[in-house]
Amino acid sequence: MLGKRPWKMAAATAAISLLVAGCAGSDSEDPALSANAVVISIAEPQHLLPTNATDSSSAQVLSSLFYPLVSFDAEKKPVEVAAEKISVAKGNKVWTIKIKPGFTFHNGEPVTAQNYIDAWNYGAYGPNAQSGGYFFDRIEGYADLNPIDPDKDGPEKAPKPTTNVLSGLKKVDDLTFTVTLSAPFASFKSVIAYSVFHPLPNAAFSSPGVIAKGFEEKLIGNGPFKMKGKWEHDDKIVVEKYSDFKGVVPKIDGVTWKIYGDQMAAYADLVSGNLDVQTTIPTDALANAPADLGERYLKSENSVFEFIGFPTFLEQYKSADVRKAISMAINRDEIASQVFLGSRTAAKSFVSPVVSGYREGSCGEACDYNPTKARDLYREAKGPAEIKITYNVDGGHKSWVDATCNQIRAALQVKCIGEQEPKFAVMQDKLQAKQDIGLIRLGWIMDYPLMENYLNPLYGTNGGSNYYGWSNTTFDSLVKQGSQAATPEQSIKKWQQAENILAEEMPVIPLRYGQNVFGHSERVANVEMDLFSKVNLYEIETIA
Amino acid sequence: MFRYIVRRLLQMILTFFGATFVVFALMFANQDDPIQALVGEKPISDTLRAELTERYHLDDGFLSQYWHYMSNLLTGDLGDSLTGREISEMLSSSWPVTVRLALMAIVIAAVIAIAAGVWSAIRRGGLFDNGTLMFTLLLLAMPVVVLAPVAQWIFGMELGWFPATASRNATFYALLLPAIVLACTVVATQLRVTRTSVVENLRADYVRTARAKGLAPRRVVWVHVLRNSLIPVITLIGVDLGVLMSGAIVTEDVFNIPGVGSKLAQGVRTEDGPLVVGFVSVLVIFFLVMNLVVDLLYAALDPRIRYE
Amino acid sequence: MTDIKAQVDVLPGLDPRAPLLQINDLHVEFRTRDGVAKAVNGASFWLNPGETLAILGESGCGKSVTAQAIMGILESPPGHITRGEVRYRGVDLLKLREDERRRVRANKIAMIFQDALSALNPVYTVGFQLAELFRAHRGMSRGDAKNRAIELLDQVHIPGARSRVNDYPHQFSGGMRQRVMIAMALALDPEVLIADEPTTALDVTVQAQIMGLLAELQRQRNMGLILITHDMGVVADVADRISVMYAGRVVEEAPVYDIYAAPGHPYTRALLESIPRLDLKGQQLTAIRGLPPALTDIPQGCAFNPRCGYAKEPCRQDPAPPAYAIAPRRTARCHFFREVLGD
Amino acid sequence: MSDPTMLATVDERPRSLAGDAWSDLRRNKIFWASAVLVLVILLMALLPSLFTSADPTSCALANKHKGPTGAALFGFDSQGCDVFARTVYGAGDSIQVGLFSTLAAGLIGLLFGLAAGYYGGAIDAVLSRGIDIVLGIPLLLAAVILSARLSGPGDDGVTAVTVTLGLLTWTSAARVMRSSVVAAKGQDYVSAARMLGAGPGRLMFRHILPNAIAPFMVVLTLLLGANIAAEATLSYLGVGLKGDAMSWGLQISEARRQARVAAAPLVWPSAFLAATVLAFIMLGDAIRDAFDPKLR
Repeated sequence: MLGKRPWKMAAATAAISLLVAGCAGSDSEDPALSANAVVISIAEPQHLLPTNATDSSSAQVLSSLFYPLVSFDAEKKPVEVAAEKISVAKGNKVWTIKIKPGFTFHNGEPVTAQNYIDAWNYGAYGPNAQSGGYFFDRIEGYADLNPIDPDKDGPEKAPKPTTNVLSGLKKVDDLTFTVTLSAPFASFKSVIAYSVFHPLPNAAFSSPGVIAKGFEEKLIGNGPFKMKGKWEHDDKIVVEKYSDFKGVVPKIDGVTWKIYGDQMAAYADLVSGNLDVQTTIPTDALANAPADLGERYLKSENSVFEFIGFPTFLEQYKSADVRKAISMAINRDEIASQVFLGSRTAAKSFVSPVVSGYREGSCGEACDYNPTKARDLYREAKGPAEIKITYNVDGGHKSWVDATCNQIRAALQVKCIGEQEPKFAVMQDKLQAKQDIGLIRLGWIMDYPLMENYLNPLYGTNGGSNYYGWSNTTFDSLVKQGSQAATPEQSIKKWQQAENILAEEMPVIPLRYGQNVFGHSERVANVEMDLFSKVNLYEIETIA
Repeated sequence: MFRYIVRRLLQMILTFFGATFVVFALMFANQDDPIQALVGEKPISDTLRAELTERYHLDDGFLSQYWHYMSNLLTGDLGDSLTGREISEMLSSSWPVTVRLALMAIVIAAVIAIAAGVWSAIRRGGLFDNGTLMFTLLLLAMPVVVLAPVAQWIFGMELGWFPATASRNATFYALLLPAIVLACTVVATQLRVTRTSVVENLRADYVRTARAKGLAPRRVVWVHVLRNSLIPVITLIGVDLGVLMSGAIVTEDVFNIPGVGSKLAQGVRTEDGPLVVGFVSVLVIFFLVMNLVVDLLYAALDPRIRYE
Repeated sequence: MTDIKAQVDVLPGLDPRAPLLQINDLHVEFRTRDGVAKAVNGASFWLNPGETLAILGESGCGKSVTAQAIMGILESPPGHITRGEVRYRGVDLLKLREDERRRVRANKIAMIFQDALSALNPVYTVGFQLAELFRAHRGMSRGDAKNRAIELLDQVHIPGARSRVNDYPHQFSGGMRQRVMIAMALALDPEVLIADEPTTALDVTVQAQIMGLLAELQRQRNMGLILITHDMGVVADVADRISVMYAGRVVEEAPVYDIYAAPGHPYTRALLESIPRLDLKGQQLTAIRGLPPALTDIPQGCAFNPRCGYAKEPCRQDPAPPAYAIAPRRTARCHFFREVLGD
Repeated sequence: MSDPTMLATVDERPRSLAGDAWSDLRRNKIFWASAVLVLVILLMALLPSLFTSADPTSCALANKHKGPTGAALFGFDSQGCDVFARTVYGAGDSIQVGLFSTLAAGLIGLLFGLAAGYYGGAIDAVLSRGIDIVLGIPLLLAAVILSARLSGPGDDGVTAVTVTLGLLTWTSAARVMRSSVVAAKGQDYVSAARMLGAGPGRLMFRHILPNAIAPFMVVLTLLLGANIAAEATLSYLGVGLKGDAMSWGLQISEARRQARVAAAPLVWPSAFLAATVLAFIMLGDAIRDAFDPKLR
């Protein structure tokens, strides 16, 4: 038997378990390193190695650890940061990048041109399976590192790449290298602002082309902050000031990137003062945020663009008039103000306002709410009697899809239901299988602030995110002409012409532009967020 | 007794393989496109897809994948998650906080359930009995998706009695509020079962004897009746502890606790087979040990139960 | 903890010269969903030290309820004592506070039950259940209490008491279990022992042993014993006096030899005629016709009248027959006791 | 009643357990109150239009969070839908999910628990370890798979959710059943019945089950409520009801987001849910008490 006095046993068990539960908790309640450090919320980054880090949380952390070649000024023009000068030869194909001297990595290694070349080669090499690899596809030699699978999903496998270095990258001297593109591109300077173009120290590699085990856990960068301790998964990443940093010195001494699984939890911490900056206040909290935060509730523009796509294989939506009628049945402003409580704005163009070349209302009257006209047009064009909007349920889209459906139902007097799929990937599969999944909700965040970064991936025939299969050769060639134009101004002209085609054809219904909706504690001031939804670490400061 | 325990331990091994097989099969059936699930809505290049598919054996058949997994497992290698982290490392970082949380929750729940259950059984039909009935109903009608955020809002944010969130290394105090929320999800059933069981036992003859012995009512109930009433309650507590280990997804989300539940949920959502199977395997072992303990407790509680 | 026995002795109004136990006009009813069941309707009897009073009657006549009412362990609700007195040495126990009442239990008045297996708590050792008495009432240490438990088991002739003290009730045989029950009841040297059908669940040889044991212990301690039974055979051997109960009333009370010689109530007579007797071998046994009345619905007048061969019109009218003193120390509630005695 | 013959006839009439129970129940006020409530809820689930003439699907953002009006008794939710109408219409799917998943769970739990507890030994070991495996399957995983397999496009997911809950929530019922059966099996009347030649089926269902069912029934009546509420949790996890389904769980799960601004859309479906659970628990308690021979 287990003992004669189960009561004592039970009491002891309870006491011990409470004790264990209590004692095991080491004290880490105060994440701030010093009075002059801030706590900012992120989600668990998927990866931190720059070429593999494409989610917004890792971009935040990398912005503290690395000093980018280029960043954007108030006019969204690229300006040199870690680079001293970036110049391009005539023809917009060969770019020369000269970096500033005297910079060192956090381990003391000097930053050289070779560090960039090594990092980029690693990122571009297909077998390394870096999720940011596609950023290098404009550089000459990318195709050799990423051979095409001859039969796509078929049994035949893609051949092994013959080399692991990009032929377009050439070291000139310790501080200079050239980048040769496979096709002319006038705006390449804007592209390399992205975090995948950060350099890696020699210490990152255990042997050439192989990242050292554990490097990602204790990343070494060239930025204003260095990692303090390891990446504590699902908990936090702490960075502190790097004393030998030669660039613009931030006003704060450190950042604790606190990891949250759920944004509402972060909001609770923000309101109760355990968090200094929350970069994305969740929609569920928006109704209370003005009251909870007062003047510490802020908004700024970002690049998010939300829209509804029409799968082209669905016969019932073939007519552009049907598409326009549905678009006119949607009251974007009401949804932006009632469902999103002003955290988004109504979209009436096909690109985000944050890019140069954006024109307000380029969509024309098709994006204006006009229920009577919508109904007439819909009847004329013989739109289907039932409309379905499919969305992935894990993205918090239910509220606005339901509201949109209610508007469509009221305006067009047809049945409208929101159809849930568990994941975005399932939606993709059904699209590929050409199943009738109705309209699909989509969104886009730009990689670099150019119109082209909306037009090509979303509407181009081979666009990576053109999930609905829209194709227009005139459009494609206009976008291409724009990319290869001699100056950015000439590019924009061509791209705007391309956008006009979209307004006529209405392949998607523009819905909303996103904003950074963020808040901060009373401890900090000068909190700004950029187009890429990153906190400006060079401006933020603590107040006593 | 010793032989019994040994036999149960042997059963455990079989059950363990059964469970991993079932879960592996479920994950396999669920597998759509884990690579896309990983990157969200971004497009994936063909080379990236091909490389990851090969790295994680995603193109292999079910049995071959299972064989691959199990043979690694037997050498102590739980494998890597599709996000590239070692699963053993993920387990060791998420397990302790969940165990602490679940234990706290179950102790809170059991203490309340037993105390209130016994009390309302004695005062059957009285104010306290009906009051607890109403209260447990309220808890039942409030799904945890409501309970957790409301508790966080009231006690964490408005009143400031507790920290609004916890973390992996949270203190006892920081875990208290989430533990209470979790306790609320299981306390109703435990309380009703305690009450029913005590009511039945109050009618037993030995209760009359105990009263005839001039024992104080408190002693009659807490010593004589309770121990006889505990078997169904202990059973339930055992099951609940298991459920709290894996099923605290919502509470863990709300209070930002990176525990087993939320990792599992993440693994299911991202179709991360190795992650889910690894976590479930450990969970199943935990359940098995838990059940053995519960069965041994039966014997400790009731000498008439013997295991050979 | 102070000696509780001392506290009991200073109960207000305690009179050492008063009768050991006296029950006067006790009424108990059960208020259930099916109506009010009048289980005891004015039971009265007394008990002296060293005396054995047998309470006799069919199942459901209120014997056990009376015993529980005396002990104060009536399940309430639904049971309620609506009228009457239970005087122990002159003190009306029904008027005591519950905590005073509790000190009387086991200390002064103890009880043993019919089915020892279910009456003992299955999950505790008999040693624990015995020792518990000393710990709760005498404040003894664990070790002392256990030693006393072993002594007690010895006294009730349980072989190997020292080792068996750690056994659980289910590990004992029926007779041994009843011995444990007896040990438990006698632990605190009570002055009154109520034995509710102590041998019914046992086989005949064991029955005799247990009754012998009870008699022996009673002699040693000069206890008053109330033996509740439906078995007239058992009664004849051990009882001094008999109270016969029917439908919640004591219908006849008399010294045991008087009753056997000449019953004064038709019900007593019927009971006696239903026992097999060696001297009347060959004759047919007479069963009592009909069934006892439902307690929710007791007949007017004499409750026995529907089953009674002597019943005449007055028996069917209220009030019920009074307790006629039919002889010295003898009462019977029958209008026609003379005819019954005469037969 | 002084006529002896009449007394005898009344007493000797054989009475069945069910007859007894019914005569007991007839006089039980709690039984009637809960039975009426259950009937009303069932009626609401089957014919919601009897209770409201409003269309729960006609919603306009212009009405968002408006207070009660004569037509919309409980006001409007965040989509501008009539909360009363949606609550009434929500009964259908909620009751369907709760009732059928609990019935399924109860049946599985009963059979597993009874067999494991009664036969013991190897059968118990196999069944108990089976329960352990089921416990090990994460609810979310099962829900994801079943909702993918059982609900095609346009489906409201009711079947998938019911099956998911039914298949995964029976474990505690089974374990409770098993432990009561183990306890009941040792009782004398079971041995007595066995010696009288009762077969295993009869022993289990006639002798053991009635004496072991009380804790099980309690778990089950509570499970009903828990399952209705669990549907809300599944919705939170994104594998709940979908499409044009309307349920209390969905309403609660949606309304909780705005609970700090507008409580009514959260409170009303929760209140209906609580009332339903209460009604079933009371009904269950009353019936159990009436049938429990030990209580007579």
